[in-house]
Amino acid sequence: MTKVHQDIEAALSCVKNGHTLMVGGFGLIGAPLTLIDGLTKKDVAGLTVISNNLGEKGKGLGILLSQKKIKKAIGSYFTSNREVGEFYQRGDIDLELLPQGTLAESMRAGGAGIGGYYTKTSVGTDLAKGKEEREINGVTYIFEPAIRANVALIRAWKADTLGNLVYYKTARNFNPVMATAADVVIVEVDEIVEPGELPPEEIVTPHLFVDGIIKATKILTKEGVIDYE
Amino acid sequence: MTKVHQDIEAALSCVKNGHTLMVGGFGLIGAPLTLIDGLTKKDVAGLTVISNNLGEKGKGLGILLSQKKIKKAIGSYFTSNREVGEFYQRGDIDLELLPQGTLAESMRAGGAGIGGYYTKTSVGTDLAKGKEEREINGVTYIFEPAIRANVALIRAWKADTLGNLVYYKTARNFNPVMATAADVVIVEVDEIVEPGELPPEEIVTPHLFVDGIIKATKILTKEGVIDYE
Amino acid sequence: MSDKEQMQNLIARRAAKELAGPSIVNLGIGIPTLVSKYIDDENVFFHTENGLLGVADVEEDKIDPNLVNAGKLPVGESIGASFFNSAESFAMIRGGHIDVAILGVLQVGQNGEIANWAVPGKNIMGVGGAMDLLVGAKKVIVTMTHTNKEGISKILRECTYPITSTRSVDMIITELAVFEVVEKQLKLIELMPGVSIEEVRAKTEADFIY
Amino acid sequence: MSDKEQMQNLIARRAAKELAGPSIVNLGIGIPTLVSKYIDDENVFFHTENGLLGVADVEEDKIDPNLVNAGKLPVGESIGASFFNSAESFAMIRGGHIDVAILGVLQVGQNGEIANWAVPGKNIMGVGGAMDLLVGAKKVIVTMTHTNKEGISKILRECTYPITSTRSVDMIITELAVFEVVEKQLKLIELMPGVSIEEVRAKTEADFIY
Repeated sequence: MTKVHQDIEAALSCVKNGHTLMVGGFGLIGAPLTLIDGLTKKDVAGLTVISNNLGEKGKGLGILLSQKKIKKAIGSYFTSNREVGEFYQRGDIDLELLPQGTLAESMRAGGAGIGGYYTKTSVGTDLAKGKEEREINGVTYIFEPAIRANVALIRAWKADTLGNLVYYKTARNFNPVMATAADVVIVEVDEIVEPGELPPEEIVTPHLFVDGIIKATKILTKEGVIDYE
Repeated sequence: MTKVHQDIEAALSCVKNGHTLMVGGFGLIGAPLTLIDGLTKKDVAGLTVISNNLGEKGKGLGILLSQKKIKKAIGSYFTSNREVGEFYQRGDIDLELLPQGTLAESMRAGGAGIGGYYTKTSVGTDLAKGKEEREINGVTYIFEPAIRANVALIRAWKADTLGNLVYYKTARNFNPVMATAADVVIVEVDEIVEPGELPPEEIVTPHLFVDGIIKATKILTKEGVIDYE
Repeated sequence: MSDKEQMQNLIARRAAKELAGPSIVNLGIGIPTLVSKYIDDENVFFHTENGLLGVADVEEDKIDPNLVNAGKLPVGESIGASFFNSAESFAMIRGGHIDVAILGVLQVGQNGEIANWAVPGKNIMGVGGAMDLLVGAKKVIVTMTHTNKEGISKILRECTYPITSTRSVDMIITELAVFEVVEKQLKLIELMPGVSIEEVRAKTEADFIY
Repeated sequence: MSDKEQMQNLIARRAAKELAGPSIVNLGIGIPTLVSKYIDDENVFFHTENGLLGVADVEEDKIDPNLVNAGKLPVGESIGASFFNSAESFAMIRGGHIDVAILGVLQVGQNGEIANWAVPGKNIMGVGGAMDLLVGAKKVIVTMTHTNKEGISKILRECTYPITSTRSVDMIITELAVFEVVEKQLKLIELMPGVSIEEVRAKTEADFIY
């Protein structure tokens, strides 16, 4: 058995029209740039994308947006891509804005078999409108439901061939959480190693969360995203 | 500033009568044996102890029970210490039994600013009696409130002097979760190292969770618990 | 091996046949622990709820007191193993990331519900991870002796002890037979070697399809 | 430095005086980012919600594109730093593990409530971690220019933009003055060098105690 894919089409064969996708990254940092690039070349439509933001205009998920493959986005900070606003004005995209901590926590709940939870965050603000309030020990919370996806596309630093993952610096961000909360999890990595090379105490994402692995060919550098062979 | 305590009395000065304590460990594995031993020598009473179990008779938390310092225990498996049953029969201790996953999740919620959450676990069983049910997307869940403590006593493998922690094998168990969910967190460790010696990507408990550190003098071996200088 | 051990190993060996990689398997205390001995598929990975994926057997001279399974018995770690905390471990269980759980029980009802954590009239003292595994594992297999020490059926019309979950298990393996649970009904799918259907009927209180 | 940069640095330097170790501090985007320049206390640790405790300055030639703060600007890591995921990072924030958050705002009301994420009439497009920091940090300090580009007070009787939280901030630092929020009322506690109380009154719409 191997989870390692040799080509991007095979890695992305799990993505179907109308799917909900989680896509890792904080902006371009830690985003699965290779898998996103593959999506821009794949004939797929009507996607719901759960990601902190939709990249920048013409970069990362921004390309997918321009291609009108995204019908809905759930995230915390769409401001980084001004094209999102233009699409929204024209009614070409649905948006669901969540506080960044709520976004992360709802995914964690989805991956952990928790149906929903109560958070203090956003109580009394416009983002809590229509949400159920509950007082617990004298503090007001709102209910937030768990979030799951059909497919999570994430990025890690190293994977062993079983699918154990470790992450690099702040490129970790949403990736380990998304790895827990989707039916199928595909990861792109800088390096693929043999089982045993990642010390058991240092593994961040155990292999039971990971379904497919591909070597990254798009790399974020100081000068921008480059192709890497 | 140093968080490192030289003597056990100073490390335990934060524990007061009537406090709720979280105590790490799965049985004796990963239990803070040195801090527990310190508690058996401290004049303190009326404690509520949150821990997976209450050690074994005459070992670990079992000693504290025999000394009648524990008025209530919250855990998932008291069966390992038959004295717990005797105390319970006589009305000398209150018990709250939670499924192990619910115990861990409620502590995580307490440390994460979550007021409570919905879990499928125990729905329809005696342990769900009196608990609120809620259907979410066609699945029945029960509500569980977050748990916090005044003090958490935990065990790790290595600490740097800032309080960053890493754990050893299955001695990790409840310790990292408890580190997040108490007002004061005291850790005993096998080894204290300088900041920078634990790689930033490998730290399991960042130092912001840790208030006090002490070198362990009680060690679990194949032959049982021994004193170590 | 004593007769009891032989019986336990018979059940464990049969349970092992149900496991094929790739899969993530959680083994309970007692007979389930024996199952791993009979697995020779490197893509069957054992999870233990106290925080390890990649449980392996350990030789006597390599025992580490801080490396144990959920029964607090010494184990080893396989190549590619990982450690995690209790909240993460049960997030895996509840979150549907465990393919198969193999559990011991006190009783099974003919609807497939089990009782394995409490006995009426005794203090309710321990539950551990049983309820989490029942709601979370994709498939649950029960391994058990068919009758208790008094020779009375443990496969009942209805559990008389407190149930562990309203979720029915998927399969029951005893020293006499193998049952599947289909739409909350027991279906005998296999007799163990040398066992007659009459013997199973005589020792089973529950109704079952055959 | 431009006049604007000088003003921003004046505010940041004053905010830095509020920080003494041991403490865990989260710095927002804009003026707050400048605060770390003025901290020389090794027990003040900077947290950034994208997953790093131990944010440090970075030299131009050591920039790593995968090491950034919440504003996606390149940073360094201090000795003893640690990385964690977004759920863990916000668990720290909501769970009360951050001592001080320093934030920029669009408006402050005289009850200490702030607005810093949305403008009426524009699409509501981004909120980031602001709401989490407001409910979670033990102390919240606002650093801001006293007036907007048109010279109009940003410290108002009531926020006209959507509020970020019903929790009042604890302190407001501008280029003109420092206010504490006491029982949902503004209290001027300090005039910046060369600033008169008349100037503050003239440029502040909100009522405040002095």
